[in-house]
Order: sequence, then structure tokens, then C-alpha cells
Amino acid sequence: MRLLYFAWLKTKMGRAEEEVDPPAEVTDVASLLEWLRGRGPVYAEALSDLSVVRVAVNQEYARLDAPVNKDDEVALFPPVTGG
Amino acid sequence: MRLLYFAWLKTKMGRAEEEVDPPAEVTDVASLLEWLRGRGPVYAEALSDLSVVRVAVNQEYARLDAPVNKDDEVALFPPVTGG
Amino acid sequence: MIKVQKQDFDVGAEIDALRAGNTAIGGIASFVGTVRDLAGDTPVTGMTLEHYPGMTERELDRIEQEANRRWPLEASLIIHRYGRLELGDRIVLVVTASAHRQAALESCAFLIDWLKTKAPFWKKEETRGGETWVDARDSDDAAAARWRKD
Amino acid sequence: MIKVQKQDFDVGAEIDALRAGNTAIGGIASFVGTVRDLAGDTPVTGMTLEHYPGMTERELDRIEQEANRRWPLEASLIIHRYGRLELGDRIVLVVTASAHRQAALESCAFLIDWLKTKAPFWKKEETRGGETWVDARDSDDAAAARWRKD
Repeated sequence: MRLLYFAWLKTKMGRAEEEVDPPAEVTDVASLLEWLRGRGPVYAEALSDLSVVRVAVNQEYARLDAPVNKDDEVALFPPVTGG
Repeated sequence: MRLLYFAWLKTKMGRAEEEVDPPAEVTDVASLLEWLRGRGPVYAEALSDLSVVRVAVNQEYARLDAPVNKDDEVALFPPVTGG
Repeated sequence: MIKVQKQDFDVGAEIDALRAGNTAIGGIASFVGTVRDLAGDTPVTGMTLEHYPGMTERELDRIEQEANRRWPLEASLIIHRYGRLELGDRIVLVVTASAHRQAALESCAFLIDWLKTKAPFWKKEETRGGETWVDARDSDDAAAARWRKD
Repeated sequence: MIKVQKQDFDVGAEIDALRAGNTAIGGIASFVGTVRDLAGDTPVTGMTLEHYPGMTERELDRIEQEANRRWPLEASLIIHRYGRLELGDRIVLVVTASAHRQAALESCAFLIDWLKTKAPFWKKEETRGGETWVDARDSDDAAAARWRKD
């Protein structure tokens, strides 16, 4: 699974992307985020307030119950501020 | 008093402007229009439906009760259609 | 700024001139009206715009001042042409610039709606049947009425 | 049409290209967003726009399609820049063209409001205190919510 980070999430994570291999329990966005937060203090802090984190799965906005699997591109980013 | 006509009022009147010298009873827009309608069939016909005639006195929109006097520029025209 | 002119205008150049050097501007809204090929169901091949020189400028000035009273604008511009126009020709340009986009968007819509029912211009359309003066439309009055304040 | 690009754009040329030869168009509305010198009370000296290549184009496409479903448009265009921008630089252009002005004006406002809460762009502003990622604004959510259909 390919993870992408944008804006301050990229800054906090210290990287723009990474490949991860989540365990079988990770089946949707919610369980993916939970698993990521358990990976260490940097993840836990960056993902501490989910109200300011948006998720896209394969370049489409996704809710917490959206399914994810190992071939997906999952992006985490703050609310958008373009225009 | 200088009268100006625009759009189909100009066409119907057969002229773009004229100088008139109304009698003393003509004191406001309403009495001016009444006097004009009495000047002949062309005026009577052009001014038969006042719902489609707008009046400006000295280049400002004027109501029927607005005063007019002999030095004024009075314009008669249909509702505007620019833009 | 208002301009009443026979000649065409360059939308990009007008916008650039209007905002020149003003970095307080965050949004610029504009509207361009053009001569279209249909009036209702009737094919149109061109038109002539008549206006009332003097009163036109006064009314456009007044309309622009009203927009500046209602919204915090950094700059505004109305250009309206008169004379003979071909299909596709530009007729009118309204530009408004503000720190914030809502002020720019709303005041631009206000200006074109308001102008359509106030500024002394009259369109004469050329159709197969000859030339006809365009009737004022109720929908234009309704659009302008949205902005009325009692 | 949508374009996501680093380079600047020419508003007049883009509008001309969009309406080229289409005499069914009677009104063209546009909005240009520019880099302003203040973020609230904080002086800003420039900014960088980050985006999510691929998803950006998909979202802009979707937004444009939605506008075309809601209004009878003859043409529409969204250009959004990314990368480093100076004060006064153009950021975004939205253009909509229709037979009737209300469709053009409303869809233009819709596109910029909707884009601001959907398209994956993020602004990092340069201030005296350093670079800061801009927070999303409630007023933008409110502006977009006006257009929501249930």
C-alpha cells in the first residue's frame, strides 16, 4: 500500500510518501489510521486530531468506513485551501 | 423646453428632439405628457400607453409628479434594454 | 471607472490596468455581455445600441457608486459600447476587485443586473423581418429587484 | 476544460479562446484569484501552492461536470496554478459562458466556491514569522454549502 502525505501532514511525517504493509486487520480507512497511529509518536501526533485529516483512496475522497487493500494509493492531507 | 426621444419613441415621433413652448398649465411631467398627447395623432399614439414610457428631466429619472419648467431637458424613452 | 464608447475593449488589458500594483486585491470578478445569434427563437444577425449621452454616464456613475457603498471594493469598472455591433461582439464589461471573493462576485452580479434596468441604452436587433427595438424583459426587472433595499 | 499548471495564464486570451466562434453565447462570467498581501492581519510576502497531481485533475473535472449539469453552459474553464507565487500573482481562473447571464454568473460563483473546498490544493504562506500552512476557513465551507443539493 502506498501512502501519500500533503501539506503539514507531509512536514510532520517528514516524508511525502511511503510503502507500508499493514496487517490483515486493516480493512478500511478507520483501521488503517488506527494502525498508523500505533507505529510511533510521529504518526500518533500527526494523526491525533482526525477532524483536520482528510483521506483519499485511489484519488477519491474516502470516509472512515471506506475499504482499503494493499494495492491502494491512500493519501492523507489537511482540509484543502486552494482557489 | 427641449424634448428628446429615444428608441421606438424617436421612430414614432419621426424626430430625435424638438424645442417646445408649453403653456403655463404644464407644471409637471403628467401635465406635460397630457399636453403633448393633445398636439396631434402622432403624439397621441406614441404616448398612448404610459406604462412603456420612461421620463428623465435633466438626465435624471422623473415620476409623473416631478416638476418641469421651460429651461429643462426632458427625455422620453422606452424601458431600457442595454447590458 | 466608467467608459461609454463605440470601440471594442480588451478584457485582459482592462483587468490588468484595474488591479495594477494593488496587492490588497484577492479576487477579481468580471462579466462580458456579447451579441448572440438568437432573440428567443428569432435568428439575429446584428444589432445597434442607442444611448442617451450624458445621462448614460450619470447613471453608470451612480450604479458604480452604489456598488462601492454596498461592498468593500478595491476597484471597479464598467465599459458599455454603443453603435452597430456584429454577432459575437462584446457589448459590456463589468469588473470588480476586492480583498475577498464574495464581495467581488456579488458586486459584479449586482452591477450587471442593476445596469440592465437603469442605464439608458436601447437595443435594435436585425432579423430577417427587419429591425426591431428589443422589449424590456420581466426577468431583468426580477433580477434587479433581488438587490433592492427598502 | 481544466488546466493545472505552474505557469501564468492570460485572462483575455483564455476567454477569447473559450468563446471562439460560438455566437450562442450571450454572457461570460469570470473570476481570477490573486495572491494578496494580508492573511487576516498578518503581512504575507508570497506563497507556495502544493497539490495532489492526478487527484487534482479528477476533482476539477468532476466540479466542472457538476456545473454543466446544473446550468446550461456553452463553455467552461478552470485553470489552477501550483508552485511558488509572488504577491499579486494570479492563482486561479474560472470562466463560464452561457446564452444567459444568470447561468454564467451563478455557475462561475459555484465553481470557485466548490473548488475551494474540494480541489486538493494547499497554500503555504510566507510571513515574517516564517512559512505557515493556511488553515481551511469556515467561511469557505459556508460558501460551498449554499450550493449543496440534498
